[in-house]
Amino acid sequence: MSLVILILILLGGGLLAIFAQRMNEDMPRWVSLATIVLALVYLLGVVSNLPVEPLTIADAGSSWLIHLKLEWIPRFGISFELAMDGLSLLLVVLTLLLGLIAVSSSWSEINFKQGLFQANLLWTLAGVTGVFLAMDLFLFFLFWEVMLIPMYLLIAIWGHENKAYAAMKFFIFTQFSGLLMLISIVILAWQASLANGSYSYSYFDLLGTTLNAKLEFWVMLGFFLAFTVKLPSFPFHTWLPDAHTQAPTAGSVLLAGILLKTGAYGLLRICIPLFPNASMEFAPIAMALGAAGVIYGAVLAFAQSDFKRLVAYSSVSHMGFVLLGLYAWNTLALQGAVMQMVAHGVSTAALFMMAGAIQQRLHTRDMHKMGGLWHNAPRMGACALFFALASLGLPGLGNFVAEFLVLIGLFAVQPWITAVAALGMVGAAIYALWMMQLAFQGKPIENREFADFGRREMATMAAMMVALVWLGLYPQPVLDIAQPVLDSLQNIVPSLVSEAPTADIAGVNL
Amino acid sequence: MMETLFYLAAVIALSATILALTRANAAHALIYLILSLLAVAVLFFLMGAPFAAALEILIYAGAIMVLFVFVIMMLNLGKSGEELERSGLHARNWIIPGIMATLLFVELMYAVEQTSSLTSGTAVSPKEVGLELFGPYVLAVELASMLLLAGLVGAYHLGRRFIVRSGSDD
Amino acid sequence: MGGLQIPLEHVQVLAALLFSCGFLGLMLRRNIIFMLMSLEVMLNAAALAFVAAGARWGQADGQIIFLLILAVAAAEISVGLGLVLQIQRRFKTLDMDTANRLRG
Amino acid sequence: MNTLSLIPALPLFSAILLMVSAGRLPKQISAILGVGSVGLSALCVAMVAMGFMADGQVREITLWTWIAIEDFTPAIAFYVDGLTIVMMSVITGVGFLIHLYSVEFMASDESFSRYFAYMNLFVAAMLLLVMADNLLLLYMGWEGVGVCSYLLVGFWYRDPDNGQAARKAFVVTRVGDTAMALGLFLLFTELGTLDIQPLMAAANSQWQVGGTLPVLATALLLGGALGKSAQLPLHTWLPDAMAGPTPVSALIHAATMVTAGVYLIARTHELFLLAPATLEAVAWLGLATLLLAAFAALAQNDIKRILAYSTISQIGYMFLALGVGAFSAGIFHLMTHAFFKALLFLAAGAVIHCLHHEHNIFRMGGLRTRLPVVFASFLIGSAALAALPFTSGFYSKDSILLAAWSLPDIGPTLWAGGLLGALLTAIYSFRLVFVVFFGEANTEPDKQAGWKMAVPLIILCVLAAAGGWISQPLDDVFPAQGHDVVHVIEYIGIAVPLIGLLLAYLLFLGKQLSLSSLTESSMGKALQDFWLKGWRIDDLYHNLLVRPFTGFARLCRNEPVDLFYNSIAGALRWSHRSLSSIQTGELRWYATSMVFGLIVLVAIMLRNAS
Repeated sequence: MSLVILILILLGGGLLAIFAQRMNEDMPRWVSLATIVLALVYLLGVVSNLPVEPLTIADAGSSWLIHLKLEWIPRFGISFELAMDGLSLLLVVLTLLLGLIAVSSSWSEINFKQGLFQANLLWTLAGVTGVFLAMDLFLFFLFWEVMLIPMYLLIAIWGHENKAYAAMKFFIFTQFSGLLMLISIVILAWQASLANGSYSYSYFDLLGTTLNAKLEFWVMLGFFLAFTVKLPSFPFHTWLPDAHTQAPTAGSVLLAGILLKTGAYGLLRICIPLFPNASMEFAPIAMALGAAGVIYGAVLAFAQSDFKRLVAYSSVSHMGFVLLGLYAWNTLALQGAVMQMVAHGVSTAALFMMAGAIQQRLHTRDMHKMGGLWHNAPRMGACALFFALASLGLPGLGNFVAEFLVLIGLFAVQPWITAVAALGMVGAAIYALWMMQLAFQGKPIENREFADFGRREMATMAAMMVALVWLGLYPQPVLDIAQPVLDSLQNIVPSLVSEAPTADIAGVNL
Repeated sequence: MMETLFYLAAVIALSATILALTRANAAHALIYLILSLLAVAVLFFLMGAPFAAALEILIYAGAIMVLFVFVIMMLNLGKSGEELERSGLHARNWIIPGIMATLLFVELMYAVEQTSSLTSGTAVSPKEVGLELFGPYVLAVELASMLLLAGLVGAYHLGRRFIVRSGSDD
Repeated sequence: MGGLQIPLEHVQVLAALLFSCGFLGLMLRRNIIFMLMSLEVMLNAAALAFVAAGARWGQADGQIIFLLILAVAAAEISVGLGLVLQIQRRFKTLDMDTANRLRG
Repeated sequence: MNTLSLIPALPLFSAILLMVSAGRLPKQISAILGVGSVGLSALCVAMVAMGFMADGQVREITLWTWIAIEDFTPAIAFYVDGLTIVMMSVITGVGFLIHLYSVEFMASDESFSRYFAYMNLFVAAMLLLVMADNLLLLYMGWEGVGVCSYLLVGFWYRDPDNGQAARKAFVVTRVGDTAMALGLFLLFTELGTLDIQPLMAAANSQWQVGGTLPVLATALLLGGALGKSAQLPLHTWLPDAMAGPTPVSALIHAATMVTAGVYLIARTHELFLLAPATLEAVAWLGLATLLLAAFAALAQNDIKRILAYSTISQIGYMFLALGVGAFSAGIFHLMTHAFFKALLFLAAGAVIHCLHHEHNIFRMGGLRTRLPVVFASFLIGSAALAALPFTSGFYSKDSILLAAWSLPDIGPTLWAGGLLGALLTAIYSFRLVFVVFFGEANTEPDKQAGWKMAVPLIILCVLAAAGGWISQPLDDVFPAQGHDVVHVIEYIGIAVPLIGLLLAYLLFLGKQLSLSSLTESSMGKALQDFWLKGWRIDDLYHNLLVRPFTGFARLCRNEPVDLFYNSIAGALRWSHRSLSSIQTGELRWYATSMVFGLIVLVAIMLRNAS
């Protein structure tokens, strides 16, 4: 039940936030903060009280920590099934932590309908948490939609100048791809029922369903599209810059920090294990898309003059690494992908927070109207520098560990794609430093009133910096949590490479 | 002789209808329409449906057409409306509707069974109709009453606004 | 009193003709009053076909359907004419080409 | 805590402290922190070095496991052998002197503590680089020094040109770093480890000399080395990097960071020995770079750019040494170069400092008497640079040329090229001395160098002059290399720099020889301009790489992929419009369409009935 309670805490907190506004304008954010802290404490309490040795399960082959299954619509074999393993745990913790960051970043930014704002924020968190925990595909789809609608509202109501367009674009992209996924889910369950004799939407029952090759490919494609639109991968990424740019800071933080991860999570948990053969066939294309995303995102990030758009494109570039890592499907690359999810969540959230802070002070996101901000706000400049360096993959910070692991894992599979993707590291250097140059360096504008970061902002930033340094220098705890999950996934799908990879590296290269 | 009367009435019904629908003046058209309805009533009678013939005269030619008359009188269409109607009856405006109507007619002709069969010649009395009506068709009667009630309420609603609040805009 | 024995097709041809004329009027006329008249003609034509068919078998059903049609016609025309009044008031015209608020 | 781990930790902690304090500390405390930490670190190095001299034991320490996934287990671990000791000594020793010098040089700068934070961070990263026991940790230091270089070149951020130079430095080296990262991937994929010593052992046992894989792997590593060490074709960032404060140039862009590439190749020399083709390429690239940079140095006017080109040129010598297999000669030159080039930069910095930030040598002149300490330093530095006999540079360069000569086949060509380079070196270094310190005074110095500047200069003078007698503990690291001493070659080696000196004297001081006929001709002017702009390689890259990139970026700026999605939206909108246009609002039109529908329906029914 603990997982249900976790989701209920978030949903209930949202309702409470709406009512809290009647009491006091400031109440909702306190409610929101308290809710997330409560959820976090509760989750950690549950995890630490697990009967098994923390985070590793002796039971051979199973990496699950908590499992709950309730009847829901037995007529169609739909059940309310939640489960958690190390991967879900990592991502849920990341979700809640970034939730805190998002509340902090919206502390003084939102000035109307506070209650509804915080409620939407909490409901998004609840939806995302549900996505990470749902083990019934129907329920998964439900949560998939649940996280979408509050996010849409966050952009559409509290967004910036072009919010209607951005919100609608976000909604149409994700909704349409979600529809494809629903079709795929239903086809899959139907096909499985033909084989098993009874309907079931449970992930565990559907694992190992064999479809004929052609059908498997199309069904896989439905899932793949849903997840890569969310990821987002080139060329399905175009909703992202608009949505990120127009969303309020907290919305951007949530979008970049965790909503994108649901796509990666879906690929890792659902798309590849359920359709190993089709994925194997599709892996080269997926990897090519990933590499294209890495390069394309980096080039376009450089081309932007809008701070938030730049960060948004850098997300496209970074998530390309995740796609690469997932389809390389060896332990190193998968660990890298998981690591990238966490590290990118933190670093990009921080950059969006930075953008939000600048916009709040200067009322513009155009970097050509900034310049020399370091002079006015050295603390902010130092933070920006830190996260720009994290973004370009400076060793010693989390993003580097992630990218390096992805690439080193990928190299064993696809050396040429690795070489292309590695160019993304050069691209990252170009755009990240260009951002620093435009916004923080150069000649400061005379007589500009510009407040530096205050205590609340510095505390948030410092927390994220510590997190990134920790991830960069001692990532082992995260790796250890994810390892049993990746092992069990790799038991299901041993490899996505059809032929022995290493034998021909020399031949391929020269 | 009676058959001749039948075909005469048929010709009258058709020609009166055509005339009614080509008049520019609404009042004239209405007179022709009443004529057409009366001719149809004759047809009914001749086919052995006296009850239908009576209702045709009473309700169609009587009540409904009188309603039209009232409305036309209330609206006071005048010359300009007439001019407009006349201009609408240009030859070129006839083309598409004409083609359409002809096509429809041709199709309906195909639909008419070719096997020549005569009407029975037996008259169906109002009593039989009444028995049938409140026997197997009682549900239809209820539906019709409901429809009439709806029509009544609708007409009242529309008309009331016209009458009571005619001064105000909307 | 007996009825006349007439080929059914003849009546049906007449009904079809009347129906087509009604349609023609509906398509041709711009004045809503004429359109309503055309509708009456079409309903009447349908009624004629039913009555004729009833007479073919000597059954009452044809006349009953006629009655129902009559009810429909009455309800339709009462509402229709109410609408005519409203249209006249709002648009100051009965020309349905001018009163084209339904344009998409 | 272990002395070994203290060495990089001290500057690192100091850097963190200075950053967190964010300029709130008084300047004196910042200075004490910044200089003191490096000084303590240097003391630790000295202790370790003495211990090493005593027992010759390689020192290793593992702090913690960084990442452990299956076989991939790089640790935060240090490995200190003779090569590392040499590098550490140079970094902390020269680094300490430069830090001390900076206290005075930067005294009036508002971002004093930020400067020392970056400098300390750099020292920490550089130490990490040389002490790393695995290539991943080395890569961390490698990138770390790159970032610090970026930060320090762009230290005066208000001038966008400095930012440009800083970014160029970082991005160009990043290109090389990317190649190096690929090299690491290849090494790990093939050999299953990144720990340097096991890696070398595995390579020696699994790979054959001249095989494809070693060549490929070393070529990729070489890419990284070329970028970091500013060798052809990735050398273009270094002259621009002179935008930073002069002590930065001395520390990063002369003494330490730019020699990281040399260190990398020396550290992985066993791999390179497996790939003779790469090694030969190293030699040729080194030679090409040293000549090219020497010619470019001849034509520069900016005192720091001359030194920058000379740095590139000298690192070319080191690469030449590595390429011909004379690793210890290369490292020897690395060390002596660190001494005399740091000295030259610091002296140049003193000149610039005293002449209110004047960089153009033709607006200096006659400073011999006005800045005697600086003049002496510069003279000794130039002499070492030009490899005049018995200076430190002489010994190192001589052993390189000797090693080149003794190589079969290509040896004499390399030797001749190196010799030409030596001649040019002597000419341009004494051109600098003669123009700046002799002749008529053009600008009056407004202040004198204080003791914090003078002391480092004097110590470096001693090192530059006498550094040739320092013996390096490298015998256990590199394979022994004995060559026959050919006396003729030695004599030529001694004579050439002297000829260069003479030529420089005749050309720039005595004016007995005049180049005016040459430089006045259009050909000469063009050549001079060509060299001034560094063989126009910058322009080449600008047109070949930068412009296509920015052009492409500008082209894609508004998201071309959206064209596709917008076309879908457009098609929908068009169909919406065309569908709604049939909603005319005319009742008759609706009636007609209904009739049409009726006709069609009836037709279908009839068809089905028949």
